[in-house]
Formats: sequence, C-alpha cells, structure tokens
Amino acid sequence: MANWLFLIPLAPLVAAVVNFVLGRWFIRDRAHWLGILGVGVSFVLSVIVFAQVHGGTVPLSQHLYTWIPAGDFQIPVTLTVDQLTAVMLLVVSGVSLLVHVYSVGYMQGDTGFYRFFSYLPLFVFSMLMLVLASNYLLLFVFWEGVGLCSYLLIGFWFRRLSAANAAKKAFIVNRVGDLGFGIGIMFIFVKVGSLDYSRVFAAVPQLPQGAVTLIALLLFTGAIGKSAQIPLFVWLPDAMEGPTPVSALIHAATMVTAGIFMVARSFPIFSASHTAMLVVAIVGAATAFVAATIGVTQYDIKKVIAYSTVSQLGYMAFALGVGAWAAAIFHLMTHAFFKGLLFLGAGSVIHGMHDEQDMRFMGGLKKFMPITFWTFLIGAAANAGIVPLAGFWSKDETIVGAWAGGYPIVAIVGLIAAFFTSVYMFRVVFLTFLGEERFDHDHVHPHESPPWMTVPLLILAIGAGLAGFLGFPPEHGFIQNFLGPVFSVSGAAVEHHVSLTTTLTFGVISTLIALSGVFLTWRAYVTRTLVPHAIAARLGPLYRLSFRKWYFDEIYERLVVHPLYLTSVFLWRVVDVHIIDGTVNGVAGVVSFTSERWRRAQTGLLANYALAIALGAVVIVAVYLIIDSSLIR
Amino acid sequence: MTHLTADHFLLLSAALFIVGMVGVLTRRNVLVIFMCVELMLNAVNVSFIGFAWEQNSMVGQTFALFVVAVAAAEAVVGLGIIMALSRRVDTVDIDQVRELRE
Amino acid sequence: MLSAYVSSYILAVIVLIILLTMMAYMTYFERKVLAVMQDRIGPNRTGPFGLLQPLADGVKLLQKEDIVPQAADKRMFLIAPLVSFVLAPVAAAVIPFGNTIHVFGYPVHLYVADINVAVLYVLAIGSMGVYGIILGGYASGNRYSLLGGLRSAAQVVSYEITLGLSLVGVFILSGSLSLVQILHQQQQALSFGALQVPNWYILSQPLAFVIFLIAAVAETNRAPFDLPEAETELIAGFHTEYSGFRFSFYFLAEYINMIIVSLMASTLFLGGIDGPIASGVWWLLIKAGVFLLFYVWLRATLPRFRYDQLMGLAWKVLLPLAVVNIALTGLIRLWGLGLL
Amino acid sequence: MSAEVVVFDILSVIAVLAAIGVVLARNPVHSAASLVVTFVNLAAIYVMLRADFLAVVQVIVYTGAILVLVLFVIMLVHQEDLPEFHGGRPVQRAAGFILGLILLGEVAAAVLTRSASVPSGPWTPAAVQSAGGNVQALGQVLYSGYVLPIQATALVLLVATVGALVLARPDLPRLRSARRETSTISLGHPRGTDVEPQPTALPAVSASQVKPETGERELVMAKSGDEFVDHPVWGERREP
Repeated sequence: MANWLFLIPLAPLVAAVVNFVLGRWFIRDRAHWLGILGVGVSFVLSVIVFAQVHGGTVPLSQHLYTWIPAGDFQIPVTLTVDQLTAVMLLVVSGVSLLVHVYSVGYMQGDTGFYRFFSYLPLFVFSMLMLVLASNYLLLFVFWEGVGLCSYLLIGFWFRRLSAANAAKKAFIVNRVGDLGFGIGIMFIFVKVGSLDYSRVFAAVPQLPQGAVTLIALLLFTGAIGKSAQIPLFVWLPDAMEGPTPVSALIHAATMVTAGIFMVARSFPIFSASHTAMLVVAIVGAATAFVAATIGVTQYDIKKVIAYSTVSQLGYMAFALGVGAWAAAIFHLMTHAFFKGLLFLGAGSVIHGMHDEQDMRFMGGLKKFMPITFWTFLIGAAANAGIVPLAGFWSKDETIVGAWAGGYPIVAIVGLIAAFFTSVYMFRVVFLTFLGEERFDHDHVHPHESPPWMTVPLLILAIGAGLAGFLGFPPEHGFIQNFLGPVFSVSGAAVEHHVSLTTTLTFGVISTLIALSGVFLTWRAYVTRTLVPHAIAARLGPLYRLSFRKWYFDEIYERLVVHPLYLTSVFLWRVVDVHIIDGTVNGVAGVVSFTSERWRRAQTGLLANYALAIALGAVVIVAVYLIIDSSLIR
Repeated sequence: MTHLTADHFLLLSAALFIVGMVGVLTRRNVLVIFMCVELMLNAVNVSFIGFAWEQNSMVGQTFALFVVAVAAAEAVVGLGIIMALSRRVDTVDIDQVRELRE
Repeated sequence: MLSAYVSSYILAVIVLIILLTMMAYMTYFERKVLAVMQDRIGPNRTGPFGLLQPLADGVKLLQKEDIVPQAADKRMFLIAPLVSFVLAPVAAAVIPFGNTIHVFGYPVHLYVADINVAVLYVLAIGSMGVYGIILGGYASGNRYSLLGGLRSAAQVVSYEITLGLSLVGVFILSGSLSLVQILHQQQQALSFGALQVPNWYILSQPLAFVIFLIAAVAETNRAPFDLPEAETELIAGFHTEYSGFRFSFYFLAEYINMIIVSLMASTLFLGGIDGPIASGVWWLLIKAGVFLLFYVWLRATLPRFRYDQLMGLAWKVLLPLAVVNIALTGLIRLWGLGLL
Repeated sequence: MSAEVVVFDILSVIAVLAAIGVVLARNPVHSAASLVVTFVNLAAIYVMLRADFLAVVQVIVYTGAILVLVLFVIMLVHQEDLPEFHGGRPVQRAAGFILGLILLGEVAAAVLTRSASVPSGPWTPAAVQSAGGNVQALGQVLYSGYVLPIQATALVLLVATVGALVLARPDLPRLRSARRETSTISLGHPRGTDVEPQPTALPAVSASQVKPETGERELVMAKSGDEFVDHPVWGERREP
C-alpha cells in the first residue's frame, strides 16, 4: 500500500548509525549534516503521509517482516498510519528538524558533537517507530527505545555527577511506570491473545468490565511514568541537566507526550472503563495544579519551564480522562510548538548568558537579544493562554471538554492552574528580559544567538502563534474534524456537544484569568508595586510547600529510596556475602577437598598411567570375548 | 595351517603389539618407550595390511599409509619433546619427570 | 617359471661380479685421474700401468690386524661395516642392463627384478645404508667417530628427501616407479617433424637432473660433501677406529654406492642403455663412467663445504627447487593432458 | 605347508624375536638396532601381502627416517646416566608382564575362535595388475576417496614440523642471552700471550660484534684470553 513508509524511520536511523560508527574519526564536526538530512527526509515524507491521510487513504500501512513468529504469538513489524499517527508524525519530525537545526548552533564546539548527532537521530527513529507501531509490543520496544535515548541524552555530559544522577533517576523512575505498562501488555495478551491494536480494540467489548479497567489502569501507569504525571513526575525537572535542545525535543515536545499518545491510541480501552477515565482525569488535574504551583516559585529558568511542561501534560491527561480526546491531541500539538519554543528560547538565553540558568542573575536581556525576547514572549503568552495564540485555543478546549464532560471540578482546577500558568510564565519573561540587569557585567556579555538558533525560534514562534487556528472554530476546527474518525471508531459518542455559549464563557473566563496573572506579575516584577518576598513570607508554609516541590523528592527519599537502600545493604551484607558466596565457596571447597584426595592417584609415573590403560584394554577385550561367546554360540 | 591365512598375521600383529605394550609398561627410558610405541603402531599396520590382503581391498593399505604419516608426525614432535626435556631436566628417565604429580 | 628364477639368479651373480670389478678399478681410476689432475703420475708400480694396484690394496687390507677398541660396543662394531657393505650392491638388482633377449629360445630379462616400486626401493636401500655409518660411528666409542656418524646420518636423511623429490618430476612424466618402465618410456623417441629427439628425461627435467646430481653426491658422502670424514675436523670420521678388512668394507660400500648412483642417474635421466647407435649395455656403462669421472673431478676441484652450508643447501635451496619442479611438471602434465 | 607359510613364519619369528630384543636390550642403541630388524622383516611381510608400496614406505619412513632420528636423539642425550643402570620398578614390571600375557591370551583366543567371513573387495590381484600395479591401485583409491584426509595429513605433517622446530630450537629468545658465545679465532695473539691485561680499557664485546650461533659466523677478534671460548662445534651437548 505504502511501501515507502519504512523510509520515515529509516532515514534518521541511518544517520544515527553512520554518525555513531564513523563520527569519531571521520565525520566529527560535520555530523549535523547527516542528522539534519535524515530528519529532513522524515519530515518531508511525513508531510506527504499527512497529505495522503488527509486525502482519505486511511489507514496507510506497510508490513516489513514478522519479528516473532512463535505459533499463535505473532509479532509483525508493521507500520500503520491513521489520522492520529499522521498528526504525531508531523509534530515529531517537524519539531525534531527544527531542534536539529538549533542544536548545530547550540552544540557547536562540544567534544561530543558527533555523539549528540547520533543520539538525537536515534531518538527520532525510536519516536517515529513508537508512533508508527501497529501493536503494543512494538510500541513498548520503542517506548523503551526513547527511554534509552532520553537516558543517553540527559546524561550527555556524563562527566557531570548531577547529569549522570539525573539520567539514572529518569531511567529508574520510568522503570516504575514501565513495569505497570509491561504487565498491562501481558494482561492484554492473556485476555485477548493478540497485541495488534485492531484486534485488541475489537475484543474490548467482549471483555469483563474489571479486566478492562485493570488493563486501562496498568497502561496508564506507563503513561504516568513517561508523561510525568503525579506521582512519577519527579524525574522530568531533573532531566533538565541534559543539553537544552534535548529538553526541548524530548522532555517537552515529543517523548513525554508518548504517554498521552498511548492513552489516546488506546482510547477504546479507556472509554470502555469509566473508573479508569476518572482516575486519568483526577491524576491529570492534580498534576496540572501541583506542577503549576511549583513552577511559580522556582528560580532556574529551565526548571520553571519543566514544571510548566508537567502542568501542561496534566492538562492533556485530564482532557483524555474527561473524554475530550481531540482536545488532548490538539493541546499536545500546540504544546509541542510553544514549549519547544520556550525551551529553545531558554537555551538561547543560557547560551547568551554563558551557561547561567538562575533567573536571579538575569534581567534586562531584551535589548541584548531581541529576537529571543520576542519569540520567547510569544511562547510564554501561548503557554499562558492569551488570545489568540495557540495555547489559548487548545487549553480552553480541554477545560471546556472537562466542563461539558461532566467534570466541573476538574474544569475549575484547570482554570486555577491556568492562573498559575500565566503567573509563572510571565514571571520568567519579566525576570529574564525586563527589569534591571542583575548579572555581572564584568564577566557576562549577553549576546544574540547565531542564525542556526534564531531561525528555528522564529519558525516555532510562527507555529506557536498560529497553530491554534487549526482548532478554530472551537469543537469544529480543522484538527477536530481531522481526528474525528479516529475517536469514533467504536461508535461510542465520546465528544460531547458543547454550546457556543459555554465555549464563549470559558474563553472569556480563562482570558481574564490569564490576564490577571500577567497583571499580577507585572506589578511584582516590573513596576515593583508588589514585593514577592513579602508575599512569600505572608504565605509561609504554602510558599515553602511550593518551593520545596511539595516535598515529593523528600517523601520518595524517605519512603522508597531509603528502605530500598537498607534492603540492598541487607542483601549485600547478608544474602550475597554469606548465602550466595558461601554456597559458591562451599562448592569450590568440596571440589578442592575431593580433588586433594584424588590427587594421590596422580603419581606422576607414566608407567602407572600406561598400566591403567593396558588394564582397561585387557578388560575391554575380555568383555568383548565374553559377549561374543555368549551371544553367538 | 597349510596356507597363509588371516590368522597368521593376526597372531603376528598381536604378538608385536603386546611386546610393544610390555615395553611401554616396563621400560623407563623414554626413548625406548617411544620405540615401543612405534612397534605397536606397526603391529596395527600389519593388521590393516593383512585384512586388506585377505579381503582384496585397498582400504586397509590406505589406512596403513595414514598411520605411517601420523607416526612420522608423532616421531617428529615426540623427539622434539624428548630433546627439550633432556635439555631441561638432563634425563630421559620418565620416573624422574613427575611434575604433574603436584 | 623356474627358468625365470634361474636366469634372474645367474644375472644377479653376473651383476655382482661386474659391480665388484668396477668398484675395484674405480679406485684405480680415481687415483689415476686425480694424479693426472694434480700433475702426478699415480700408481704405476704394480703391473702394467699399475693395473694390479687394486688387487694389491685388497691383499694388504686383508692382512691387516682387525683392531677392536676397548671402549667399543663390540657386537655393533663388528656388524656395522657389514651392514654398509651388504646393502650397497643390493640396489643394483632393479637397474635394467638391457631389454629382454632370447637365449636358446628362453626369454631372458637383462635385469634382476622389475618391481613396481623400483626407484623407491633404491632409495630405501640407500636409507638403510646409513645405519652402517651411524652404528659404526657409535660403536667405536670415540667422540670423533660419533660426530662423524651423526653428521653422516643427518646429511643422508636430509639429502634423501631432496633426492626423492627431485625424481617426482620423472615419475609424473613416466607414470611409473619402475625403472624398466621409465627406461621404456625414454626409448620412445620423440619426433618433431623430421627431427628425432630422444625422450631422455634430462631434456624434459633439467632442473630435476641438477638437483639429483647434487643430492646424489651428498648422499654418497663424497667431496665436496664428505663432511662425515672431514680430516681436519674429525680425523677420519666414523671409520677412524676401523682397520683392516672392516675398513675396506666401508671403503668398498662407498664406491659401490657411487657406481649405483651413477647407474641410476644414467637410467633415469640419460636413457640408460639407449644410445644413438647400437643400443646396449655399453651405453649404460659409458654414461655411468662419465658420472664417475664427474665424481672424481669434483673431488679434485672443489673445497669441502662447511656443515651449516651443507644443510642450508639441502633445506633452503634444493628442496624448494625440487618442489617448484614438481609443481611445474604437474601443471605442464595436466596441461598436456588437456585437464587445465 | 606351502613355501609361503614357511617364509612367513621365518620372517615373523625373526620380527617378534627382534621386537622382544627391543624391550629387553639394556642399551637403547641395541633396542633401536633390533627395531630396525623388526621393521625390515615387516616390510618383507608387507611384500608378501601384496603391499609393495607400503613395504618401501615402511623402510624409508620408519627405518630411514624415524629410527635414524631416534638414534640421533639417543646419541645426543647423556649416555653416562641412562635409566637402565638404575634399579627398576618391580611391581610395575611384573604387572606389565602379567597384563601382556593376559592380553596375548585374550587376543589369541579371539583370533583363533573368530568366524572368518571374507567379503571380497574389488582389488583382486588381477584388478591391481590391470590398474598398473600396487602403486597405481593405491593411488587410485587414495585420490578418489581420500583426498581430504590426504590434505589433512599434509597439514598434520606441517604442523608437526613447525612444532618440532619450536620445541627443539636451542636459542629461544629468553635463553639467548645466556648462550651468547661463539667460536672465535684469535688473529693477533694466541691465548694468554703477549697481551698486557687491560681490563678497564677494553670495551665490552657487544652483541653486534659477537654473533650468536646462527650459522652465519663472523670472524671475531678475541681481545682478551677470557673471551676465547672453546666451543663445541656441533652435535655435542652444551653445558649451561
């Protein structure tokens, strides 16, 4: 049908492999050309795919080979594209291409340049395969694949202890979610006997309610890990130790949305279980709120954006939970643009500030890096939900979806979180670009970034500004119509009808909330009529709760890490040393003891050995003689 | 036994083989042991060639030829080892070469 | 049937007599030729032109005391020369002195035996002969003798390989190991149009011939390869302790070996009894005589090789050349048979 | 009794007696000489058994090569201290003889009670004759059915040759420094005469001047009496 589909993931894979194998000695600082070429090919092909899908040929698929042909257990490697996949392909390859271009400027002169440009295409390959997979196992494989790339890239500067630790943390925390995901997949196989999406979804109505709920919750566990929901979101802020382009691509635009994508992909399962949907919605709303509150008090520019990402992922999750599937994907798409933009902008700032990340030592950068400022402003406004930028349309959609889906509390929490969103976003903008210059003028000379970096910023800014109109008018925009068929396959009416009045009301409310947040921060950080310290002091415990990230890390340390550590010590000191080593040494001891006894047979006299051989010969001949005589005669 | 039969050379072969074997078992000079091994190989060759003669076949002779070739290789390596040994421990008495004992 | 045995027996006796006579006069011949080459007169007192000199030498040696040294291994010491002497003429049994003739209506083969592996048989006898030397050297209980014996053994073993490999080319061309067959092959003249060329293997196997000649000289322990009896280093080598007729056994064996090798070379490479006119046994004798002259000539002109040079020549020069010759001959043979 | 059997019996009796001589002789050289007799007799028996080629190979390889090498080694090792001159091992010796006798009885019983079934192969004497003789017949069998074994044998021989070279090489690199001696010829002054001893002024003889035993000997000027080494020329055991 579409036997060139495999080229989409293949192109970055080739780039990755070639760069990895030859990069160190031959390609070195020219590695980016291959990476950009590979991802560019993917992007062009993705556009073609999107056009085809839009033209109505759905689904496109290509069977490559059968990976595991074990009786009933058939795992074909088949690439499938439907509307959802097409959107994801476009987002992934598009953002990846821009990030690749950006990285050329950002990573210039790094000793691991070739390494970076082999990991990054490898990630793109994995992500594309994840999106293109047609069954759960393949999805899981590349789910782990992107996890691996994430690990490699977070720990890219592995000589830095914090980077190595952050990479480890990301990997381990993700393991927790992946464990659930893996069990869920096994459970699916046990119940359905297949892992193919189509056959699984077709079988869902026949399954008992409890099983479906269990499967859905287990799958969502995976999403919680990968998409950084409460309670497993703690790895994402730490993941900011990686290079900023990595943060933009993996930890904002693409990989973290894999969980959202997976849940959306499995919507027949989720929509069949009301309990599971409720859990998703609650977790999503809680995440959106908690992360937003934390974001308000952080000083590290990347950390703020990271919490913002977590918060926005919460929006997507509760949109999924309330049944606003298209809204979730729409928000995913717009988020990819504006969050990618924000990270790249932050990266540009950090680049211009000579690797300074603390906002307390910035300020007034507007005149030094105007392009960065204006694009960052667009991104921040989009994130905060200012009309008519992308974030407004999609976020509003999710909140309206929640309200209309019968979850008014979720909607209200979403609105409150939106206020905080606006506050922390503009806090960043004002602290960084406006106000007095707090940096050390003697040592830091802020400057605008090179075109390699600013051009992607501009393109993403355009996207962040205009992508929202894909969802205009609300509920019936291009993106909703495009995705519609995907989320109505099962026949369940998942999209609720929303009246124009409701939409308009929520639009006005969220705009007012956003603007009030902007106003507040303006007063606090630009006009100085409000004193942040005074507010913090007034709020006391609440401020500390936010500043200490709701004590998640501490709780985990106390409840999980420390007990695990103690158990490990016990296993090492007692079980390993005494029981396992004792067994091994004991076996060896027995052997050496018996050998010591047997050694006496080894006299070293050749004659004795020869005698033994001769004796054996005599016996054998005798046995043959006896057998012959008794059998024949 | 008025005609030459297989029994003749089988007995000859057995006698030679056992003489060689007794030599290997009783002698202490590694060179003599070596010669006795060659004697045993030749005893086997007698059997091979005798059976080939009895059965009008060439396979026995072929085998005997391979035995000769392998014996030549064995002689070369064996004598090399004996030379190295005598240069090292200054004896050809295998009873004095007991390093495997420990 | 019986007549064949009888004729073979008679022939064997005749051959033995011829060999012994040739051997005896070989000594005379050598001394005379050497004398001429060294501008001397040579033996001329016993009989006309000293022709009875070999006889006188023989009588003298037989009269000498048979000394057995105290340190000698007596049985070995007594047997060793016999081994050399008895084995030396045995090889002559397979050399064809002519084709089959008819005497009184009976077919008489002018060779003692036509065995299928004649050439290998000669080599085998040659390799046996070395025992006389090595055991004699050992049994003398004398370091010089032992060293002479060891040198000789190493030399003969080394050169025997070269000797055998140099003949492989001839085997490939003739398709047989039988000297009679090889002789027959050479008697078939090749004709290139009007030109008749004898199919002597010296023409088709010149390299093999040269290798054979060198190896044969070394194999018989003759100058310039007479290391086992290098006077300046080893007194007289393995026969230092021998005297009287036991010494003469070694002496005779050496000369018989020379004659046998000359006959072999003539038969293998020069067409044996074949000649341009009136083929017959005399041609064989003439050719062998040329080789013997060559032997003496070598002795008169060339200095002795050093031992390592001798071994190096065998293993590093002649052996590779012989292998190359085999490969080339095989290839040409395959090409000639249209198998390439 | 046919003449064939008589000849065979004579040959085998000599062969076995000589073999017993191998085992009983105190002097290894006598053992080797006895073994030669055995091998030659066996070669004659091979001829009787229509294996001409193997008979010749037997003589050339076993007596002409292997036993010569054995004699070589016997003469190269110390003759003064042969194990034969020490006490034996009475237990092993008795056990060896007993085992040998038992095995002989067993094999004899097996041979004499065997039910001879003689499947006749293709190589009757006539067939061998028409093939051109024993050598040709053997060649046909070898090179039609046993090409791979022959090549493997060639490899075995090559490996054995290399192995023997490695084993027997006296100048292993780590031993070389201990054996840096050479035959020297004093040109200027004979040993110990008309030289003022000037040990400090004399430069040490460097390795490049004194070549180890490679066969490519150089003429080396001995600069002091101590450097003049009486070196055994060849074949004799070197004292370390």
